[in-house]
Amino acid sequence: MFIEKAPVVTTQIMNDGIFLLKVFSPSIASVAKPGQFCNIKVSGNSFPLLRRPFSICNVDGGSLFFLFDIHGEGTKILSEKNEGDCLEILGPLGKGFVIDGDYNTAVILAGGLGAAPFPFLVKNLPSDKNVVSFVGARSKKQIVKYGLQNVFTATDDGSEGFKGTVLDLFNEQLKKNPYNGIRIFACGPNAMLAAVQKYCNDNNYNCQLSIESAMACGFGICQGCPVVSAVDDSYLLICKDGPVFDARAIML
Amino acid sequence: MFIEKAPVVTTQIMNDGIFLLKVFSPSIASVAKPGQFCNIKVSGNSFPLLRRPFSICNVDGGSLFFLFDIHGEGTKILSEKNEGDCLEILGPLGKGFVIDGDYNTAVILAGGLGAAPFPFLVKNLPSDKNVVSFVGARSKKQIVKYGLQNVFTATDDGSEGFKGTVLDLFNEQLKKNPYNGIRIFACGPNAMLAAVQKYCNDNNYNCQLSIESAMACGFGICQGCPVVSAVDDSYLLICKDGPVFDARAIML
Amino acid sequence: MSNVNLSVDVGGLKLKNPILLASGTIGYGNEIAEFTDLSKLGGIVTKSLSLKPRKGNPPQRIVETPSGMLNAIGLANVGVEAFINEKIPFLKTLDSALICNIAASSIEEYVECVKILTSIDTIKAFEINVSCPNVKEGGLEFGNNLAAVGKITEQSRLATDKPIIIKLSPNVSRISDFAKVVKENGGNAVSAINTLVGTAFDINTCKPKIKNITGGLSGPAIKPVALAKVLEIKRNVDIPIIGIGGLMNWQDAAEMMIVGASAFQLGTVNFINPNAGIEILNGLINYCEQKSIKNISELTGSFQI
Amino acid sequence: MSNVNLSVDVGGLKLKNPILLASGTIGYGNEIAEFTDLSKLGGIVTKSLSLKPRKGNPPQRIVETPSGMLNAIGLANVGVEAFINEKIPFLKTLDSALICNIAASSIEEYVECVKILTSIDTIKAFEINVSCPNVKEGGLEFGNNLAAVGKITEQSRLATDKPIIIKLSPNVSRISDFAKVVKENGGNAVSAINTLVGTAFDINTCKPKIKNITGGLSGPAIKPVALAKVLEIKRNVDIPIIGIGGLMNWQDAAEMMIVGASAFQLGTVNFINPNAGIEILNGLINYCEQKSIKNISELTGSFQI
Ligand SMILES: Cc1cc2nc3c(=O)[nH]c(=O)nc-3n(C[C@H](O)[C@H](O)[C@H](O)COP(=O)(O)OP(=O)(O)OC[C@H]3O[C@@H](n4cnc5c(N)ncnc54)[C@H](O)[C@@H]3O)c2cc1C
Ligand SMILES: Cc1cc2nc3c(=O)[nH]c(=O)nc-3n(C[C@H](O)[C@H](O)[C@H](O)COP(=O)(O)OP(=O)(O)OC[C@H]3O[C@@H](n4cnc5c(N)ncnc54)[C@H](O)[C@@H]3O)c2cc1C
Ligand SMILES: Cc1cc2nc3c(=O)[nH]c(=O)nc-3n(C[C@H](O)[C@H](O)[C@H](O)COP(=O)(O)O)c2cc1C
Ligand SMILES: Cc1cc2nc3c(=O)[nH]c(=O)nc-3n(C[C@H](O)[C@H](O)[C@H](O)COP(=O)(O)O)c2cc1C
Ligand code: FES
Ligand code: FES
Repeated sequence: MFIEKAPVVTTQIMNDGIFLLKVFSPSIASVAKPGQFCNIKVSGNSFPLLRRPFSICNVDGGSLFFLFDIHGEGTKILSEKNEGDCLEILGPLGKGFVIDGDYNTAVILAGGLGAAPFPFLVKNLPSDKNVVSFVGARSKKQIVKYGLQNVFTATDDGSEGFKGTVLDLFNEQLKKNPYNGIRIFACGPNAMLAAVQKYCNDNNYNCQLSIESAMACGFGICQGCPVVSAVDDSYLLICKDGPVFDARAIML
Repeated sequence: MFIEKAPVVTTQIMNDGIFLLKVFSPSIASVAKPGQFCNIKVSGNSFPLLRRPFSICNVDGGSLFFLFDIHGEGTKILSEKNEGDCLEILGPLGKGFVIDGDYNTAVILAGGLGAAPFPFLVKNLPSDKNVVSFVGARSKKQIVKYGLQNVFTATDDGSEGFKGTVLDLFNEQLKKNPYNGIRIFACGPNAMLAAVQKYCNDNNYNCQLSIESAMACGFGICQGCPVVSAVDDSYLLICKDGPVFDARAIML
Repeated sequence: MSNVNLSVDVGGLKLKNPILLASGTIGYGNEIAEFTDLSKLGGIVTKSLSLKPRKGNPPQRIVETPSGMLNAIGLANVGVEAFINEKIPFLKTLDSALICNIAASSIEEYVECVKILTSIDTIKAFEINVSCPNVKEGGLEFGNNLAAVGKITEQSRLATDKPIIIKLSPNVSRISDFAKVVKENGGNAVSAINTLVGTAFDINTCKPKIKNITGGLSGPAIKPVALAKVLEIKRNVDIPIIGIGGLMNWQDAAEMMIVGASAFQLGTVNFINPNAGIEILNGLINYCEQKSIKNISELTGSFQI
Repeated sequence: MSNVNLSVDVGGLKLKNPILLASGTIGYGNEIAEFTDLSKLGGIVTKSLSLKPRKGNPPQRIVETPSGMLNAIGLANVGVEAFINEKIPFLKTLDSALICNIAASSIEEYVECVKILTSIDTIKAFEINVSCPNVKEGGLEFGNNLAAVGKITEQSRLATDKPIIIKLSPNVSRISDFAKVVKENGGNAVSAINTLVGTAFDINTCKPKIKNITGGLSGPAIKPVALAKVLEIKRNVDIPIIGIGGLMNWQDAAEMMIVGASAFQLGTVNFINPNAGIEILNGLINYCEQKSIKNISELTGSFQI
């Protein structure tokens, strides 16, 4: 884990107010694993006060990529960064995806900006795995396919691909094409993840969920980010024990 | 008085971290008078919370100029503005210099950034007045002569012009050249203004002082900017009754 | 016109909308009127008045702090007589409720101010400031003393037919105890909160940044505290509340009403955006329309716990 | 090496420098040790311990506010036994003073915790948290009650030979009255301040943003309040003070010492810059050298009023 002053390389506008930020952060890049995140100080002063957590979207040499949209003041400031501006990045944080093991097909389920951690995952999957990606969003404009493979899309309003949720789309697709040896990797809004969790547990699919919550520190010192353990009467910390959890380990 | 969203036209670096900001603010520009100031929101968010007051340095058509150096967070943010960035400007505020009346020579005494209000004053002085300017600073690098006429310089370290204060310099100069019908216009640090005030009152010179203080509103509603009246047992408000005062009206 | 009914009733004080400008942050209304149409607002609360004029504290009176500011103005005001003669004529021309804030150093002075001012028709209610942290003799001591607050409420209640609003100090353990005393003694409403006691020092000179040593903290920094105090009163005492503290935009104002405020006051924001009141009014109308709220008063205490 | 003497004595607790990390903001030290060298600091204060483990409050536990944050962690902690077995081994390896913070729901529980822990050599002092606003049974009620604070001080004083520091609540009218009670009952020092009670609501759902409804406000927003509380204690009671609240950089730390703190704690800043302690140490050394201050303790209470 490092605190690294990272100059912005590029800020690229993807569709509809979605940004892909590339920063030069070689120490973090050299040790990052798919599914981990960084906690970023978006300004040089105390506004906003706290860092903002973002999934490591991709790594290219000494550079890190982050994919985000404008949510509030912090992401607004981030979206206005120019080449050469410096960000203070703390990372890599948390436990990432488990990518080894006994499965053939990596199924990616991404809701909205939940697509963020997957380019780096795809890049790092063992070469013997197949990848199929299901990406959902409110409408066509919010669909992000950056860095994904074999993409099927779903939109709430039907403006692109399947009309409905990513989970429904996946279910449909599964009927046509019973992928074998599935491991599901999911990231997106809480409601979606809860549905995916239930679906996977009911159907006995191996499933890893990347979840979010408000965070102050990002590395286990504030206890601000609890999630209920499914195993015993305790809380796990999303920043330290996650953000990626086995679907059977937590209660959403 | 207006609240005007003003785009930045240029930010010019003068010597040693001193900036000249030009913004397009036609409503304010059309009614501004020399010695007045504006209260500027330097960011689009709540950091810093309060506006920052700056003298109107010059007016050119619909544009306003401000001259400033980096003092704290607010002026730092201001110095980083690029062409097209918008500032929210409240002004023109306060009472400016009295430029009419019975005098022949306008003597300008400027200490450091106290030079700020004078380019606009010089431009607006009745054409029958002579101008002579005395500009002082810590050293050569902080001397600003922008928009001034007949400039004599003084520095604390002697790196440019006279070694000493502007007041000493003026006094020296006066011996060589007894200007007739003097009105003094002074702006600078409090200690300098107090010295100028005493000097002028002792020598019976007509003198106008532009003074500063912390301000919250800039237009008379917070009562945060008092200065002791020399006339009765009361406080005057620097933002509303000033910032320019006759040297006999206030106690510094 | 909006079809949201914006009017509210705060303990008998009828306001055309819940937006008030706070005492000490708009003087007597004339200067801010250059930037905003005061007649569109529910009302304005004038700078704390005392019987005789007060010069106020020597400079420096204010200093900025993270997301806030400290002030120690020292209740500088023109006094009751000059207020009537010089300030009322302008205030009379406004089409919004005039609330007169009073700060005194004795119970007798509070009563006398109210008695004199109650004859002025333009004044629609009194806000009794028992909580100014910046004057030595009175203010803070009263505001932290339940018996004193009860007495002031009772006595000023007797001195006028107009609504009596008591402005409470946040610098106490349980503000709801004070609200209860106000209710028991016939007060019509409470305002909460006044500023928090704070200070700042210059590390080069080791001197306080404001001459009075301590000052009152206001602005967005105190919003979470103000919300908690209003919520505490709302959950414990049945009295109308005017919410104050750190409100900068319509979202903040809606939040303040949700935790229990019947109306609210804008303070520090006036210095930064003197037209904030009207922007907040428009924002709230739109918010009510989006949420299909017919009467803005439905927002008051609509929290879901 | 610097020629400034950085060591301070806080009511018998010897620290190699006045920089402490605050309870609840560094867990038990292990995670933050990845980012900073804890052994360079004066000491660390561990997360409030109770006799038995506590799960803490359900999410959401934190929310950001202007220049601050609200938290209602609910004193989640491993309990005294696991602390001794699992946390002390790491803490033992550090070359800085270990202060153990204790939060309990009864006087007996406070005493029992102290009695058990006092045998651990590594622990150099106890900080008794009578002021946590986020647990129902204990905390706040104790912290607002002079007699209870006196009793807790007296009883825990009897249970150990090590310095007893009482961590005071800012949510009271006169914090110096509490400091006085601590002194009278044999407490060695006070820490001030814990968090201010605050809240925040979601204007779409009308629900509180933190599950516990209210939380504790920390961060730069509260710095002016913390400074005023420390100054109040310093001017009224002769007891060493550990200053806490909103300190972000060495300037803030110097200011806190000037108003009266013998040592100070860093809380929220650790989340943003886990190396802040060391940066502040360096800043203070430089400041002392500039001002020709030989002993950093000369800063304590060096205000000029
Ligand atoms: C592990 C993790 C990875 C993330 N990865 C990405 C990503 O790759 N791309 C992306 O666009 N977003 C991601 N997010 C969400 C992102 O952090 C928020 O959108 C961002 O903090 C919003 O900041 P803001 O100032 O713009 O919004 P504001 O609404 O102004 O402020 C956000 C504040 O709300 C709090 N908060 C409350 N709920 C949440 C929540 N569910 N998630 C985050 N903060 C919350 C934060 O602590 C912060 O203080 C991630 C969040 C986490 C926890
Ligand atoms: C009428 C007037 C005209 C001015 N004209 C100019 C000008 O033309 N050029 C220029 O460079 N500067 C000018 N100043 C000073 C300028 O306003 C400050 O330098 C500026 O506010 C610093 O802001 P900051 O955030 O960078 O500094 P910070 O130190 O971070 O913050 C400044 C804060 O300190 C307060 N403060 C305390 N004392 C003073 C004081 N004497 N003056 C201003 N603020 C104070 C302010 O209220 C503000 O909140 C003027 C001030 C006034 C009152
Ligand atoms: C500069 C200033 C002067 C104030 N003067 C008074 C006053 O005279 N009487 C009073 O009751 N409150 C006074 N207040 C307190 C405000 O009315 C209000 O209660 C407080 O500022 C909190 O609201 P805010 O955060 O919106 O500013 C003053 C506040 C400020 C900032
Ligand atoms: C997330 C969080 C958890 C805290 N937990 C505790 C605690 O367990 N015990 C305690 O005495 N104080 C606790 N505090 C209070 C801090 O120790 C400190 O008094 C307070 O945050 C003010 O300092 P700051 O503004 O530097 O954060 C906690 C503060 C935060 C932000
Ligand atoms: S964010 Fe601080 S412990 Fe997880
Ligand atoms: S700055 Fe507000 S009255 Fe002068």
